[in-house]
Amino acid sequence: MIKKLLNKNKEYANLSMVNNFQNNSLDEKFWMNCPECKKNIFKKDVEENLYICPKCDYHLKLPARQRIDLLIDTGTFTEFDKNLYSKNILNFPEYENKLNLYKDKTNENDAVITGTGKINGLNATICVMNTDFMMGSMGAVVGEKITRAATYSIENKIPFIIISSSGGARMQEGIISLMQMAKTAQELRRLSEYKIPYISILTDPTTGGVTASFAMLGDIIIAEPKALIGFAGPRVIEQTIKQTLPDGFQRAEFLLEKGFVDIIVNRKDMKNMLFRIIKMHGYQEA
Amino acid sequence: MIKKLLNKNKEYANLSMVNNFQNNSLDEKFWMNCPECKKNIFKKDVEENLYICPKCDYHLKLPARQRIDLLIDTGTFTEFDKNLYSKNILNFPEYENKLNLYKDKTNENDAVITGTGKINGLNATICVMNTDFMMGSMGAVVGEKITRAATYSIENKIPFIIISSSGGARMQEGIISLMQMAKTAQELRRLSEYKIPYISILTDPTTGGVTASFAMLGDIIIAEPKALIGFAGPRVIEQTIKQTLPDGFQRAEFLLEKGFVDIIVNRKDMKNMLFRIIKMHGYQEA
Amino acid sequence: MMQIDKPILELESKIQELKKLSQDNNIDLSTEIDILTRKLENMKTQIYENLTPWQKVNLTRSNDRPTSKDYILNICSDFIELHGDRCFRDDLSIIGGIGLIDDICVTIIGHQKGKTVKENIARNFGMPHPEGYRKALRLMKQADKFNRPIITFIDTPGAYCGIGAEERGQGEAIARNLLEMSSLGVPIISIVIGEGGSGGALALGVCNKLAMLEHSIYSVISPEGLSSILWKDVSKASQAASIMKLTSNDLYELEVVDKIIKEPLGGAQKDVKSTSESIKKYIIEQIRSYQNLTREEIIDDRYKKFRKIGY
Amino acid sequence: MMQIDKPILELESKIQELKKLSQDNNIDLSTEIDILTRKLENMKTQIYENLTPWQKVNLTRSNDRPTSKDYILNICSDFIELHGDRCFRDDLSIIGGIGLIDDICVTIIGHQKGKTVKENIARNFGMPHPEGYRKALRLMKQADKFNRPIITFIDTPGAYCGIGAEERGQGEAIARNLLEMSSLGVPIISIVIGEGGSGGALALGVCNKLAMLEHSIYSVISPEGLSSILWKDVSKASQAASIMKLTSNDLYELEVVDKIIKEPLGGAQKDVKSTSESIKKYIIEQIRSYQNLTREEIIDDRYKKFRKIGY
Ligand SMILES: [Zn+2]
Ligand SMILES: [Zn+2]
Repeated sequence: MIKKLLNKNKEYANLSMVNNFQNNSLDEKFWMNCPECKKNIFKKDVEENLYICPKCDYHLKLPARQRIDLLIDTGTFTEFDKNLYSKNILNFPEYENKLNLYKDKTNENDAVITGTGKINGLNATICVMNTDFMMGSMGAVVGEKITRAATYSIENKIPFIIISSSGGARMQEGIISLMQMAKTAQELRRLSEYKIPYISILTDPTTGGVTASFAMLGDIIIAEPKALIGFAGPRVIEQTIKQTLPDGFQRAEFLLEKGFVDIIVNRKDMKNMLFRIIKMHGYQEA
Repeated sequence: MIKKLLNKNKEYANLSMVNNFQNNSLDEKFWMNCPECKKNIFKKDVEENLYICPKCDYHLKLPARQRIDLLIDTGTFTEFDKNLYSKNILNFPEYENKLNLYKDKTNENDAVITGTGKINGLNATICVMNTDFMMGSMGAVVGEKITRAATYSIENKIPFIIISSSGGARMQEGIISLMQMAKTAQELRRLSEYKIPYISILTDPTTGGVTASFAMLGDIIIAEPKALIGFAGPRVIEQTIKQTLPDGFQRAEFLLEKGFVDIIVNRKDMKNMLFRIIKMHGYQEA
Repeated sequence: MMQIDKPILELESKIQELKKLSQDNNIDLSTEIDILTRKLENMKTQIYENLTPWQKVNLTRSNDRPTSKDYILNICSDFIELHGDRCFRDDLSIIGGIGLIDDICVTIIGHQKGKTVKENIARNFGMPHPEGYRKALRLMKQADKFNRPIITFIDTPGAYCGIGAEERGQGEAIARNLLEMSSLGVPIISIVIGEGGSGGALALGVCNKLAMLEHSIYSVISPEGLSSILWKDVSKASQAASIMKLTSNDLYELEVVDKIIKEPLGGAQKDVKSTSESIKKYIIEQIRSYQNLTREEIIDDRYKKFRKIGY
Repeated sequence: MMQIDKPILELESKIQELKKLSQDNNIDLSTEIDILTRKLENMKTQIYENLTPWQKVNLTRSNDRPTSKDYILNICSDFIELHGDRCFRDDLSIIGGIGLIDDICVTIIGHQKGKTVKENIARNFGMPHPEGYRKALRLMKQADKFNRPIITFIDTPGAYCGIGAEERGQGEAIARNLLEMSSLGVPIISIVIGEGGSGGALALGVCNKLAMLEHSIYSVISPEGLSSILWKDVSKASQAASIMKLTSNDLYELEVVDKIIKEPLGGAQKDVKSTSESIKKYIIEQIRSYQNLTREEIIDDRYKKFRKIGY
């Protein structure tokens, strides 16, 4: 009802909603503010729209499990290594507590979900990073799960897909976390030697050690519109160079122009694009 | 005597020489003007100094046969394909006449000398381009001779060296001349597959189709100081962009900075540098 | 183009006039119309089968000449454009991607000109910078990895001449492509669809089979360039064109080109679909002919093609 | 460094004073001098064998810490520096070339810091841009072609953070090196000689054997970075250093590092020659140990090294 109203009398409705929102502190459970167009949007509308802002098409964070639902045919997903847990190898202060906190909050054991399933009938291995779990940071578990998933693709000769979103390496695992960059990259080298296509999908935000390893190594690299993708985060760069960054810096469109992204694909078209790419690599329904 | 005088009382001597030169039109047989420092230099001094300006170290054109004398141990050079002659495949107007003119003038049959010899005792195949012959342009004979020389290196497993200097493709041979770029490049690909080191030496000027084929394909690329090296010639670029080019543009030092040249080597040190490189590739005196 | 078409257009409008006259005044002019129509057909054949080299140069440069993209979209049942050199920039003067021709997966790369001024500025009039060639090479190596035949469309005035192009190694980029293309174990089929300008064209043209559209050209230097070198006078370009052997017939006689693909009367732009069909037919034939060759045989076939040119 | 050295320098000057006093006034202070000299030796050992992680961080960052070039010139009987990425620029924050160690031809690549402000500006304080990594990769592939072992020296605060670095794909360049290094059929020996800063260090560190100079460090983030994330306070870097396990001992215990190369008392800068000798000895030993392995075995050895880290 409210949605329809908004759509029909857009300007008017918007204004009154904003007023409502500010004056009466309307329940934040139902409303949110789009970080791109800054308009108030009805959460349910956003959720029903694959977390794309209905007003400006901005791609908000899509929860990892829903990403799998979006891309993988219903009922075909088999998860790998669900019970791999991070250990506090360095005895880093507070790390166990933090892990437990995130486990409770997300109901996941770490920052990536891996598994296999079908995309319009075509087999694929898929890894979805989860920024809800410690910013999608990569520690030993993320590195190991992605490596094992790539191995699965090699052994079963099926295309490999990673949907990245990450704050980078997980500092609580120190050098071990850094080494996951090499570990995953070298498994991708094996994948490449076996001529198995690897499609890397970059979503907001993809930064640090993930950008500097598997995210940038796709045979084909796809990004969601406006996703922030970079090695250094924009705040770190601004502190280093003591300047504000230009508009659009490190966004998907910028990376496309700079030659690092093949295609920018709307979330709604993503499954079909994956299907077309896999098909063009000669794979057929099994 | 004059040389000593010049060296001892530099400023004074110079001035008087310039005066002499201008007033009395001193014989141009004996004197020349350095294109870099603009000073008058005694031709004999230049020739005795490997055609390097004794005042500013500028590298003037070293005649091709003298280049071989400089780099190859005396008495060890065996020339290849001396009697390959260009044909007028396209019936291009005046081409035969032009060829004959250059043959008479240079006493060479085309714009490259190829052969094999020793560098401080180490075997090498060497190709020296000759700008005295039709600006060192590449037609079928240049392409063929370089290709055959590379084949010789493959068959005899000895390092391959090209000293480039060229105005580019030879327009009188049209498409045939263009195709020499592919022909030479693919022979270098074979050379590379056989893991035979190819050292490319760029001298003033190296441009056009030569730059865009074998000159830029060395495992190691050496340039003489200040040599002009580019795809398009500076005048063509200036005409296209309607601006004057910055100082030093397309010079060896510029290419080093831009990442396209490995080392800039003074002509006097060139033979020793080749020797060191070949030695470091595991070759020994035979 | 204007000049070439002019008598044809005049005659066409005359026929239209007669038709209108006949209809408006209800008089029978069918004999006259028939004669003129036959004359028009003859004239077209006459003109287009006897284009001078310079007319062909202008034909390939005209704004309505079909571009790589036109052929790609007509030939492929599906096409995904891929972007970028993974190093500096995505150069829009080269288009590339993966596509399906019938059921064959291929990689297609071509110089890309624009049709409007705006488009041409974005596409830099089909004159690549080094990053364009590096994008092409990346896509070709990818094709090699996945064992996809490579189709290249050649249509460029030449590699771009400018400061940035030199700074980023125009010569190196072209040279690298020549060498690397010669090492790919998949068949490469190149088709000159318009202007094949010098090293900038050859950088996509180290192929197993080279075809040219009937009216396309391919040369080591532009007619303007040659004319300015020979006679210090750019305006004699048409004269230069006539001596430099740049038409598909010339190159076929020189054994540089393997096949001339006929264009519809009046040029490819008169019927993009049928021209695309001819191209598609040629591509499929050629791919089929390489189907049973090993990687080494394919590399060797390409090697021999260029090895024998010139001597 | 100042802080670490301070008590040592004070004691040294006291001994000098006593010596002068003894000489000038002709009094015998030899017992006192002996005692103090022994005390000095003990103090040195005490201090340098018990450096805190933060002291090590500072030691590796001090201007007199030997750089890649210092070791290269001491280790090689001949070395030719090679330049450029063949694409955009020669990045001076990475040095690379071919050299002879005894009679073994090797390719050596290292991060290169400067010793003066001017040098450091030219070298960008040892923080590479993407073109630095691309130069390194070019030289490594060349080494692979000619079957030369690869030595890398790691000494960087990290890959550079800046607009140009992001524009030209810092992430891609590092990632590419990780993948490509894992495919090289020659042994890669890496030695952390100073600061091993994050991905910018690892981009030269996908090796068969990893050694660290005794006082060098290697970490996923700088102590300052960690401190500012954990406590929003850069000044607690020393505290951060103490929890992040970045010393050679820590990494040896974590089985990331294969070997700790001892430094002379007081650190490598006190005796570059002897440190170079130790490094050279290690390199030669390691190269010998790979001499009889096939390319595939060498690749597999490297693969296993990283495959087992973490899980
Ligand atoms: Zn919005
Ligand atoms: Zn001079």
